[in-house]
Amino acid sequence: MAEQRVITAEGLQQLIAILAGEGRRVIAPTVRDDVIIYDDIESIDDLPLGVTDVQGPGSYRLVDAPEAEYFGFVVGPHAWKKFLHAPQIELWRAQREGGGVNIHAADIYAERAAFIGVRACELAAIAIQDRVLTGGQHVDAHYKMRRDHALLIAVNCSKAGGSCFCASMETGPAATGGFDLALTELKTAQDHLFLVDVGSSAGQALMDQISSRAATAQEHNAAQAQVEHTTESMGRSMPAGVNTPQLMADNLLHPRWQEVATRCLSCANCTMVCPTCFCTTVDDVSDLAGERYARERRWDSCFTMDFSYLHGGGVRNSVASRYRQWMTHKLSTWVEQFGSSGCVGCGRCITWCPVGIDITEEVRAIAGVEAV
Amino acid sequence: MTKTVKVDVLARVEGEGGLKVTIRDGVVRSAELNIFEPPRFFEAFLRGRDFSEAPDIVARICGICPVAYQMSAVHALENIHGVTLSPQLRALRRLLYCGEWIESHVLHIYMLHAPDFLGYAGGVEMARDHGDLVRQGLQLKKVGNEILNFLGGREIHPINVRVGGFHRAPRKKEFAPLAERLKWARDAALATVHWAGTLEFPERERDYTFVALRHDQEYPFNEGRIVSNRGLDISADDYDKHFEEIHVPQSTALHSRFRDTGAAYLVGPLARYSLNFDRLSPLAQEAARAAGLERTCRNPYRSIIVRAVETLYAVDEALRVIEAYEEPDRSFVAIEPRKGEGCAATEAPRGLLYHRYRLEKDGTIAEAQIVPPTSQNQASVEEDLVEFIGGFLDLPEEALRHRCEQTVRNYDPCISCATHFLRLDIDRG
Amino acid sequence: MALMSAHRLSTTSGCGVPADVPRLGYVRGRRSDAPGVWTLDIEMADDAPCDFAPGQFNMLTAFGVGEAAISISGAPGGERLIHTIRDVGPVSHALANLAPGDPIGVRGPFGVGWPMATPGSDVLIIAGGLGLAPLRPSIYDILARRDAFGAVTLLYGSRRPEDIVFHAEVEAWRREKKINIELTVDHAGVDWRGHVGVVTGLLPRVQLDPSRAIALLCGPEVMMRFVGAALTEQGLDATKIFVSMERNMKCAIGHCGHCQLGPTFICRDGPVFTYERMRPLMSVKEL
Amino acid sequence: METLEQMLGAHPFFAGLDPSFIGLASGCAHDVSFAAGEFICHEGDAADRFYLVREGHVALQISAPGRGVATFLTVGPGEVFGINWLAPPYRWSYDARTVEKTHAVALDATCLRVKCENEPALGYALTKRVLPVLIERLHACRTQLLDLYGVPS
Amino acid sequence: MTGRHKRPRLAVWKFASCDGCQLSLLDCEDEILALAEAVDIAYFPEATRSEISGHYDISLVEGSITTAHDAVRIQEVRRRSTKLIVIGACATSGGIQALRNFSDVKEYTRIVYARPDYIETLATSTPISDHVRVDFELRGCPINKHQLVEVLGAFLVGRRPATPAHSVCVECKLKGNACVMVAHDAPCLGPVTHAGCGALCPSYNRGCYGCFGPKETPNAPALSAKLSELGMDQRALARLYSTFNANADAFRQESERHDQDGQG
Repeated sequence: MAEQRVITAEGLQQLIAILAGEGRRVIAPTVRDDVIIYDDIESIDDLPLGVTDVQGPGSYRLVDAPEAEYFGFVVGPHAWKKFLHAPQIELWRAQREGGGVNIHAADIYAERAAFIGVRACELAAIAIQDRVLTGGQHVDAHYKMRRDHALLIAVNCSKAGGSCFCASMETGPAATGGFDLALTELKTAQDHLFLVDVGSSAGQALMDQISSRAATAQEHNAAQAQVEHTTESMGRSMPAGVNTPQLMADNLLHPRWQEVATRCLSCANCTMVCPTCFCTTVDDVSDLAGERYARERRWDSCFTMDFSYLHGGGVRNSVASRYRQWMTHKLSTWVEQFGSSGCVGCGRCITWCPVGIDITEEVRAIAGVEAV
Repeated sequence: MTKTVKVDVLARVEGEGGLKVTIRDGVVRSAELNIFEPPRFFEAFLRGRDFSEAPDIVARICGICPVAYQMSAVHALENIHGVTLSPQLRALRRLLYCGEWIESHVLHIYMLHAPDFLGYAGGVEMARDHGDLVRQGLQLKKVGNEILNFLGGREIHPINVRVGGFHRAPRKKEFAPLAERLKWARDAALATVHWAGTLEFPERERDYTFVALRHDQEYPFNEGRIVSNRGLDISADDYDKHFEEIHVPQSTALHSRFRDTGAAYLVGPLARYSLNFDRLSPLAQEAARAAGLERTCRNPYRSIIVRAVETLYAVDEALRVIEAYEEPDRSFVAIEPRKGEGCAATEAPRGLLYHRYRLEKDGTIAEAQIVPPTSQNQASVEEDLVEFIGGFLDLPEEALRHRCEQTVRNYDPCISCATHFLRLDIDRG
Repeated sequence: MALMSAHRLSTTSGCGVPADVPRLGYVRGRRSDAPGVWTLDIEMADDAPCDFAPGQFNMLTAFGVGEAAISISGAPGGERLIHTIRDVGPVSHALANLAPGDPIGVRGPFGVGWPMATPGSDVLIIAGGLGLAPLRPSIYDILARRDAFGAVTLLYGSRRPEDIVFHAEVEAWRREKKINIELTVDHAGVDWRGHVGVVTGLLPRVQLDPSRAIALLCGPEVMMRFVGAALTEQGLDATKIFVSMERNMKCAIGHCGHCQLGPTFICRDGPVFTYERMRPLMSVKEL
Repeated sequence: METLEQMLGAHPFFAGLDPSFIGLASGCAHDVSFAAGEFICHEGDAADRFYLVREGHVALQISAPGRGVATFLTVGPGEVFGINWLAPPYRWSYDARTVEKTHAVALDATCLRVKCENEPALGYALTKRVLPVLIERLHACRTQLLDLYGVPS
Repeated sequence: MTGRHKRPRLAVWKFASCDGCQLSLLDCEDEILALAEAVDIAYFPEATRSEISGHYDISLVEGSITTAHDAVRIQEVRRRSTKLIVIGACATSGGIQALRNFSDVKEYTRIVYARPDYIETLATSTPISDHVRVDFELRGCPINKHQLVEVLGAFLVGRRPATPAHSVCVECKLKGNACVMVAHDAPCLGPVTHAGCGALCPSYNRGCYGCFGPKETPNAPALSAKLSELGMDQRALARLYSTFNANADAFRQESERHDQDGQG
């Protein structure tokens, strides 16, 4: 890998301008209604400078940050899957003509997007969705088109959130690959710098247009230290020394599933905010004349009754079985299906569960390990 | 010889009612508007609720004009708390009301009232011969609904209104698509006024007592004094001193009348227009004149033109509000509950809508009173029938029945509203 | 803005159409095979070949109504796609009631079919209800090269005699004596001269040589559980028992997640699995 | 000519039974055959025989007014019916009618019961052979009740 | 021109209600004329004087049963309808007027009407399904007009209407909203409420107030525990579930659980 470069906030602004100039949508964290979401930005001023998030089970707050950093927070309610694996799309439409039907596959458009501020756990999540949606015999053309045209500009986390446990999932907090550029924000009393690792030729081409200098050893070490500090301050962890996939497989009848069902709302929030959950369903629609048809696809969740519907009723009627499906899939069967865990430790399912059910805590309960 | 004209179920009105006209020796002896819509007891179950719940609850009185209920309620409750809204929030409320006027008036003009003039059973049937006309009406109505959708969340029972303001105030730039639609709507509304002016009207007039709000500068929506063409000029606080409601056997709605004389009065577009012509925008005034209206209109059949003029005004006003809009710092004023009593009247599409609330000190509603426009107009409807139908008695049975119906429909009666009324602890025997 | 920077991709899979978009076909024939069970004969509008492996399924679309996974019940290598459908829900109702000439959407074939038996092996085919439909292609396949197999037996359980699908054809197979056939029903009147009782009750009648037999099972999951257990009890290795599973399928390509059973996607990894693989999964309630 | 003892010994129901017990039982046995469509017994009659089917098929039926005759089980070679012999009130709870020409060994119920009383080991051995039949039929009955092939409501 | 041989007959009936749900049909400005092509609008007093009597292929029923007369009338509607689709919270759960079910209706009548003797009413407001078999229930106070078009379109082609029974949360996340309860402590019934509105209230920075009634398998006690943490007292909880779907089982039970003193 090429040497680390250093840019300033102006350099970052330059980068945004270059990306926009290329006709790209520039999407980055930005504050809306007191929450950091991912949305289009026009300049560095749209980034959440000086705010940070305080997260825990079922709780999220934005507060003023001790340091005026651009990326001094962790992940919010949005995942990048919103842009890559769109929440709702039309697959095809058709029209009755004569005795037949004309079927038109939906045009597959990709916005050329640049994602700024992709965290290590999110890179891992994108890699997982890549395997799910493009790694098999069939390729999701909509996903692939968007994915191929997305530029990933990662940010190494300078702090860990209250729900974060990427370190224990070995997916972060530092980006190790799968990005075009990776930034480490270094804020000191004197300087506000970004160390840049280049991860692709596209990334290099961008760097070539921005004024930068080589990182000093001191800066390099400071960045390392920051990542180490983040690792050490993780809000949560998956229990160490537990073979989680096997644990799940061995405990399909554990009483904890019943217990969690008393708390679980089966509202599906965890699956919706999860950056790897990929399930979708389709609805067929028609006009009132019964002559035009379309099929629409949208995100679905294994927490809905309809998900497992089989002429007459659902296969998973109890909330316990639906929670079990989600958790065992994420942590166990996923490994057999796609070669890795489906969990990247981003903690969204913990923060955005309205009643604060904590997946790491549930694993501990089933493993019989004391809470930390 | 006695003859009875009965309409069991009045069509093309909101809610369920019928009418009965009794004719003896060629003279209309009596007319009754029968409202058999079942009672729903809103004032009763408002008791014990928190004041903050009122806007959502009262909206359910009427699916046609929920905004009117929300507006009267929030103003009454804000009056109790002495809250004044910022000009931006006040303007947003006016805009929301514009949406409801447009939606409600256009529905009545095109789908409910016009078929009476053009000889169709309904708007859908009319569309088979007058497709472009009906489509224009539907699209114009849709613009009203788009305002409600945008600002209220949805057209029926909007969710964005709260005591003290709104849950969310829109951003200035979000208005752009709506403004574009409203510019189209202004032309469509103007065309509607012109078209309405070309209809044929029975030459029937009555010397109504008009009652409506009147505001210093504006055509009235949310605020103003209650005035009449016979010299009444009171604040809403004095409404109860001047008006009363009585309960008649044929109706689950209450009739209103002047407390002192027992006389009927008229609220709604004719009254509003005739009392506030000078407050209309120049565009609306000009269109009204071009469509053959005087500054005062006493012919209830011509209310279709008046509604069109008010629609044009509402579109015009909506554009003005959007143009002048500035984002407020906060979308609402926080309110600490206090004990007290307060009332407010606003102008629902169908006319004056009066609310009064008494609160406990923790904000619990102790008592609520709501007087909707349709119950205020009931007596007037019946008088219209008695006076006008006499001139139509030579018509064949079916045509006469139709004319009776039209006479009721002139009022755009909202029976669903009318039945949710109330009167507290008063037995006038 | 989005459109300006958009690129359009023309994606085609092997048959020229994305896997999530149906191809157009026309119903050419429709006949009743049992009460509420209809077999459609579909011709593809694009004349594309209708290759498939026995046990695979297609996703059929009734336009405006929806899509359902329907196993292919015709002979491999045919000109037309043959599907047998039970009218149970809105989509299958619409499909089953398509008339000749009506358009229909087809995606597929999908999934993993029945194993090709090694030459010389005995084949025990056990079907329940409409489960005979996805097994019929493999029966055609066996009959087409009958000499390659040892003893071939079909045990078929049905609800009532009139619910036996392909009844005339089954009787014709029986007359040909190329395969042994035992039918049983759950309920029968006096006219029925065959067996009454559950399909497992027929197993003792079969001379099973566990060393050279494979078993193909398709029917309600409860039936397959019991038959699988009975066969292993009789010494047949669970790896030589194959079951065809059913779950809610939407995408049919392992992307939508609906049809998961434990670690498997029924649409992609199945619908045919070894009993060995399914046994632990079928035993957990609501998995 | 096959003896009754040989017939019993060859029937799966008696497979592996102590030969002395088979000898005892054969003392109660008769070789019987029925034409197709013949009633072997009727619901409500005394269950005086226990049948071991050797060839042919027998339909076990219950009839209900207005619903006709329903066969709920057919019994073929190697199978048994008439296990009512073992438990009071020793009455048939169904009709048994041959589907085709049927050969069976009929064991006299009274005779068998007396021998079992006198020789509890025989009684226990036979009970152990009757029980699995009962369990299997009960299970079959449950799955039939599930109406597995029917359409879920 | 439609591909169908005979146009189905549609009727719209009103019982105790605010009219809003049937108004939704007239609010379908872009679809109403197409609908009039696809079906014969045979009975719809709010829209037309014309009336075709006899049998109807599809009846839309708005409102709840609150009078003895209406209890009889709904039987007649059922008899004359092939498919009976009930629309809105009044028709599916009894509506807001079902609050009377938990009080003394005579007292209510006395509060509201000067002459209670003129008023005939039942002690309860009940959903249509308490009286007759219904073929489909479309939720909402009011219903979502797009869902109404979907239901009508679905019935015309024989499709199962796409009106998912899952939580509002799913719609909220599809829209990209951040959870108002997690991020702003706003009490929200979204996790136990039937989808269909498009997550309106959270999109306007307020918690869902449950106007589509309980979702499939709602776990209201678990949500109430969270709401208590957010500071809602028993009385507030009892009221929260007791509004436009007060009579729907899951909401009624949860409301009653918190309404120990009957003050809800």
